[in-house]
Amino acid sequence: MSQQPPGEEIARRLVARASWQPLEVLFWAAALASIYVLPGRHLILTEIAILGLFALSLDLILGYAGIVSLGQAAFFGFGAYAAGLLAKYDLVTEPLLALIVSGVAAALVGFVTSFLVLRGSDLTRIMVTLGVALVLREIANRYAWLTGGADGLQGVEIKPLFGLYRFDMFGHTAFCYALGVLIVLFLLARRIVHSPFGLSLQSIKGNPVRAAAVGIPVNGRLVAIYTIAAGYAGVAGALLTQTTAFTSLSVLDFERSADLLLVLIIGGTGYLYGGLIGAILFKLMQDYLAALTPQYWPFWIGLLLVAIVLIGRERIMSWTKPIRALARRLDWRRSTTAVAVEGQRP
Amino acid sequence: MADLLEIEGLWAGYGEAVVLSDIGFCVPDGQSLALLGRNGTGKTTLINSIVGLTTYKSGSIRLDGRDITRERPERRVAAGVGWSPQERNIFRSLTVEENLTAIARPGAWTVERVFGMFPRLAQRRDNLGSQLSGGEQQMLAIGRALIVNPRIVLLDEPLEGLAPIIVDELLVVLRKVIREEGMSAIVVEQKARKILGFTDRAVILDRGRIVFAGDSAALASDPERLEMHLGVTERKVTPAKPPPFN
Amino acid sequence: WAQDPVKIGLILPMTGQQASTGKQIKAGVDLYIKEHGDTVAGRKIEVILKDDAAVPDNTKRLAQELIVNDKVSVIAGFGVTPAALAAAPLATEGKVIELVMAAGTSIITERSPYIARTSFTLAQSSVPLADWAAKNGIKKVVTMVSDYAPGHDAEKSFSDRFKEAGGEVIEAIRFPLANPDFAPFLQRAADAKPDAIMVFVPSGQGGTFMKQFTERGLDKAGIKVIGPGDVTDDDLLPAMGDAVLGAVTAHFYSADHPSAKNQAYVEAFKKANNFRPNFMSVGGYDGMHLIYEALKKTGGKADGDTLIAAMKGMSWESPRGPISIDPETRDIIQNVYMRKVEKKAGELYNVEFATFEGIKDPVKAAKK
Amino acid sequence: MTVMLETIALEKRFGGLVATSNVALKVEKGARHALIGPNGAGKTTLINLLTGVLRPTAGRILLDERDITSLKPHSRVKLGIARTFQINQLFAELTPIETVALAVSERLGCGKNWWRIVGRPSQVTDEVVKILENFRLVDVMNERTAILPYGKQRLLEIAVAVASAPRVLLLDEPAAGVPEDERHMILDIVARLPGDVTVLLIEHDMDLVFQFAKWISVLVNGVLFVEGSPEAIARDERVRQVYLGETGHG
Amino acid sequence: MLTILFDGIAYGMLLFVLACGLAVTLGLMNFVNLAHGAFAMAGGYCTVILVNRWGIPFLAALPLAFLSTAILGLAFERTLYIHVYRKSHLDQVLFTIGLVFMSVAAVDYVMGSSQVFVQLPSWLEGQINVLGVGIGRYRLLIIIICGLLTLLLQFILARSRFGSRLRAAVDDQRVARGLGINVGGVFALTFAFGSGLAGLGGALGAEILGLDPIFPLKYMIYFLIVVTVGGTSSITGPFLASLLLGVGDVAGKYYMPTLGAFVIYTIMILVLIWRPQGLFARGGAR
Ligand SMILES: Nc1ncnc2c1ncn2[C@@H]1O[C@H](COP(=O)(O)OP(=O)(O)OP(=O)(O)O)[C@@H](O)[C@H]1O
Ligand SMILES: Nc1ncnc2c1ncn2[C@@H]1O[C@H](COP(=O)(O)OP(=O)(O)OP(=O)(O)O)[C@@H](O)[C@H]1O
Ligand SMILES: [Mg+2]
Ligand SMILES: [Mg+2]
Repeated sequence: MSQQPPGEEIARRLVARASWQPLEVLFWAAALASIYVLPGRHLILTEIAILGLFALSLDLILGYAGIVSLGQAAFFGFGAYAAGLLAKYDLVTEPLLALIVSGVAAALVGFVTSFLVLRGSDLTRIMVTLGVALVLREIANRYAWLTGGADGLQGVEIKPLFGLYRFDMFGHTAFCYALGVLIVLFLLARRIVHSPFGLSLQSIKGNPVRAAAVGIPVNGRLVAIYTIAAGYAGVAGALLTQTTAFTSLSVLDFERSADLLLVLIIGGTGYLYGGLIGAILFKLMQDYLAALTPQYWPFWIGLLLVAIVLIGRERIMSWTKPIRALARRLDWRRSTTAVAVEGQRP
Repeated sequence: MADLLEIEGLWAGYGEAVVLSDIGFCVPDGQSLALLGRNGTGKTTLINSIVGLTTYKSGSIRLDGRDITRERPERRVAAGVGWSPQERNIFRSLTVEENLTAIARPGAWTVERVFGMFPRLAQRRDNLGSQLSGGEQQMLAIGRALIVNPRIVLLDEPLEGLAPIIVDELLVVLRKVIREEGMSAIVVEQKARKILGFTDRAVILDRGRIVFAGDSAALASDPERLEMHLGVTERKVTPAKPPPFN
Repeated sequence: WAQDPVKIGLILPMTGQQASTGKQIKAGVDLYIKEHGDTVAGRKIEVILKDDAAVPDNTKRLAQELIVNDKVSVIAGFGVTPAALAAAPLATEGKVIELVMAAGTSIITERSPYIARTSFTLAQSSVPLADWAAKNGIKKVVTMVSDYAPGHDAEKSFSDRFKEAGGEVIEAIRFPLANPDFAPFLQRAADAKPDAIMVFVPSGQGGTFMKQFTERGLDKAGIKVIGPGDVTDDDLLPAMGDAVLGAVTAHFYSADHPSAKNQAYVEAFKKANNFRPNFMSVGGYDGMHLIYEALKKTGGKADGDTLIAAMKGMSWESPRGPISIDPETRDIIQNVYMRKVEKKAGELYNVEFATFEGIKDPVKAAKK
Repeated sequence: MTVMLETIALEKRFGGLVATSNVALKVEKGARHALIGPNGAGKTTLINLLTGVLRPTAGRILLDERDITSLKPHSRVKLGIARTFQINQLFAELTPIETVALAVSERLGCGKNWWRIVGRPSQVTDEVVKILENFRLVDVMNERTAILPYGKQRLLEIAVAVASAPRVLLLDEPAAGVPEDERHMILDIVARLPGDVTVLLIEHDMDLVFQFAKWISVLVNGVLFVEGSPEAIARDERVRQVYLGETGHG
Repeated sequence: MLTILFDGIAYGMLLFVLACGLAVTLGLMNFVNLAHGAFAMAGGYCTVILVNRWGIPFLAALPLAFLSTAILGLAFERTLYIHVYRKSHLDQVLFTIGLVFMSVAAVDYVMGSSQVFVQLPSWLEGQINVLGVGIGRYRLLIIIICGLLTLLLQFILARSRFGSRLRAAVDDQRVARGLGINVGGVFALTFAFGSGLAGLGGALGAEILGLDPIFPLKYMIYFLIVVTVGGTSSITGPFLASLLLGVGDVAGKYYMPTLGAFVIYTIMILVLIWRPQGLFARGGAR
């Protein structure tokens, strides 16, 4: 135990949960550096950023509020189509504005459907969210005059960002844009999860009966975070449309939700970086393996997934111990606060 | 009298963490032992180690002369260990009766005999485990420990949550079973006085080590020892009110 | 630059629902390269295979990467229509050829001046089919198509032509693309008591359809199955069982096409792959031919404008018969054959019995 | 004295079983009231009804003369009812610090706040410190709740209830599993609560009950059996027969 | 239209045979086995090889398909699954999806990506006409087998002591072992049985649904729907749910073909909102 009076110690511990860890800083520095270091990989990096943002949305509800969803694609797809339609019919021409509008629209859908996931077990929630996504997909398929149906939404043209930066074929603008959006929304999410609101979500996840007995309006909180997460997913979808100038029914596919869940589980839930790390690993792995063996790459992905589970996340985490130790040594605040907090619970 | 359970130099814990250090004691056939100790001193861990649910480090556990140190839990039950866990852990999706029949082994204890001991359970026999009151769960947990017809029964705080009248009856029945049917018992209990009159021997744990082992009666008449190891004082009420909270 | 290889990005669904399409095309491409060497007009040909699992935004990114990072001259493949459409703007912007080897919706070639096609359009086989049906005593037809663009194309071209020729389409049924059980749709079709059912399902689903058709006893009720050739896909035909005997389809390729060129092709293909080539494989085979010949013509110059110009009007003898690239639409002109399923040497084949020569895509022809 | 909590003809059925039958219980403001009765008598069910975890089949519940029968559990907490659970209901993945901070934040009304970090304003921290110290939880405050020894979990269970500064505190066998010296600590803490906090205690430990209670209600088979002062209950022959037994207190 | 009803029932029964193994592993063992479809696929391909290549009669191939997938399941259970029971549901998802991916690619490699079919004996082909109702012979066979299976399952799982030992082991593995239940054995047996059922379903379903390497992915959703709508606490639940969905789906497609897959999804959502534990769940069991 420390020599400090317990009062100060407790106060420090409470705040320390939210303090920036050196590894986090490193992570974002690397992300920014990739703009200059990896210009040839901006296309896949953009996809990673979008997938990361999408995974972040799932982490908010799964990792923090304990709602398993296999239907995040509903909001992703809604955002994607919203952005596509806004651009196609010149309703909102400024991409950033259109992005926000699409996000808000998806959040509204999230709000409306959130009432469906308040009750039931994990399995029920999985199936209900999945059902919502599938129904939405059917609707998009049916109203082909608006959405293009199975052929995808054609003729989307995205105007330059802020009227200045054209979305070039090399994906430079797209990557900077996607990364920028990701960073802003990440900071917001980070703020949310370390707030009392975020803590109350964690408590609901842990034990809803007790959470209610502490005075937490369980359903209200769940609706709130579900709506926020839907907005995040919508923004991710809109980003995809804007950076590819195209969208199709595949944004609403079951596979998209399923992959998302995989991404998040690979990275680990409940510490915000899981989705991002998962997105990086999953995409790179897939890209690499698919280049190696275009036909049988799923086998190796599958093998990796199986291995991850069998080896166990803890053991894999322990392999990164040296890195974390190093990072801790680099911590400029170490002398003052002796950060023994691992902060993140992967 | 032969020793039914012999434990020697046992070290055990959870995963990396070692909780029990160098535990050694015996329980003779047909005798009962009180396992005492403050909060978090490892009583439950010791019970769990005998059942075979902790991480074993070193030492040995012998039952009826047979080394069961490395046996799997279900084999130990077959060898004669009955267990009532501290947190009761009733099977939620089984009815009261199924909770008993699912694990029953042939012997003197049958479902009917358990129901005879706890009439309350008989009334609720078709209730699911998740729909029992706290005390009913406790009764069922004890019933489950007996219905495997063990040589030695391990009761982890069995009196907790039971109405006083049931506690009295239970102790009477247990004593009878131990005396007359030759079953042995280890009973964990927070309130030493309640149990010392009932058991033959007592062991006190502190921070995972045995700090006292001896006769129950002797311990009961040794208030200093009790005070030292268990913090039991004969204080009646504490009316000397400290400054109000809040 | 003459030493640099010409790179071809081959984007195909190698996994997922459409995997068999990808496999066939890949095999066709490989066979062509094996037969004709990997150098043409002094330049080495390098094929980069990418799997898009038939998801269009994958296609788009892969195409983009191929163009930007690998600097390919041609992107080829495209198992499904949305994938082909998604890549079109990139072909235009990057000035590279987009060579469609499978997808069969009419509109695709109109989406970029750099698109050429060596597969087919559904209208191409549906229109002759309608003509044939009208002339052969079929009066009432129920159409059954998968609910996506190629299905719509097939349904529309067939019905329009069939009605023109005096036939009657008594019901038009569309079923979802991914559809486990055809029974209710078939029952509905049967209850309408047509002379024939015109069916289009994507490559790979034909087997289930035919099985359930016969299980329902519709063959015995005297209802015929007609359709574009996808439903009696050569790939699956041997496994379908005798139930399909007698199904009449219109298509541009049959493994049984009685030309020497095709016999050699089928033999070589089977030897290399252990399975029978289907119409997808010739799309890939002919696509490679088109690239090779165009490169010969340009002397190895591989920029988009030169290459597409060289491709226009090119004509040659393919395993499927004589084909050419329409200089105006860059779409394929080919014969369409009427075929009937028969047993030959113990194996089922689509045996051709009538030919409609030099068919252009009727949808585009109608637009003029 | 005013009545703080009152039930009127309260009834709860589980299928055929009547777990609470026509119960009219009055708990006075600032009371030290104990509820005892045989196992399965319906004590926990009553608490669940009072806190809204279960809905009554019939009857009403009044808090300070206000009808709260149809309020959600969390709204009742806002009105000042807090409870402990007979079987620990804790947040296995949170530490005691976080658990207590959560309850305190919620009470101070900053639970909805998504912008500020937990622990600011410092008022929250101060209270967390006070509670952790009071309940001797400081030494384990950074452990995951899941691996705390049972006794500590029990203390945390009560700490959480106290952290929401209730006007009515319902304790369901708080001392079960707590060692003897700490049992008295719990009693001390309850004793130190402000005089106007109403406490209703369920307990099978008669030492504790008789030390604590000024008034005792006995519940048998879902029915209010007798009520009275501790002395009267201890002397009551019927209570001895159904509950206390021969060696019972008195 | 009785033919439609009949088709619906047969389709539902088929769904049930395919999904009931999952109801066993998910519902009773509380293990999320998304690789369930892979075992079904194994059963299907096994039948194809037995019947088409080795010429074994179809009816004899069915029990063999059951046995071989059960053995396959047992082998996987002992070597791999056993390490995953205690992990979180999410880890189980990751693990079993990984297995699905592997099985898909492996089957693609070994058997090719084209659909294959079982060559049925001719007495199973076509329809018989009973009082004007067209009854598919094959579908009739499905109904018969499935009916028998349901009775058997109901007996084993709900009534027998094995059933309660299994549920006890699922409720609390640790304590179940501590009370003498051989959790490993119980799980292995159940898992093998569930896999065998899947294999049988695959063998029966290959004819109607078609068999290709992505089978496990294509039908995963359907299996899950059956199990959730039916509730996981009994076998009759999924059984009735399968019938409901089968008839609903077939009738929906027949009478409103344009609504396509809407019907089945909408039924599911409505049911789950109305009864989150599933339509036929035992009250408050879980
Ligand atoms: N699963 C676990 N993993 C790691 N440590 C544990 C675990 N369970 C208990 N412990 C630790 O082991 C020690 C002994 O705990 P144990 O439960 O055996 O105590 P006890 O004497 O039974 O206490 P109580 O009187 O509270 O029941 C405690 O310090 C506890 O923190
Ligand atoms: N959900 C339920 N369904 C059916 N019966 C239930 C349910 N919950 C509780 N019961 C029954 O209601 C009765 C009252 O239970 P309760 O938990 O209120 O008892 P209690 O007085 O708290 O007993 P204890 O002192 O043993 O904790 C018990 O017989 C119990 O089996
Ligand atoms: Mg203990
Ligand atoms: Mg109780």
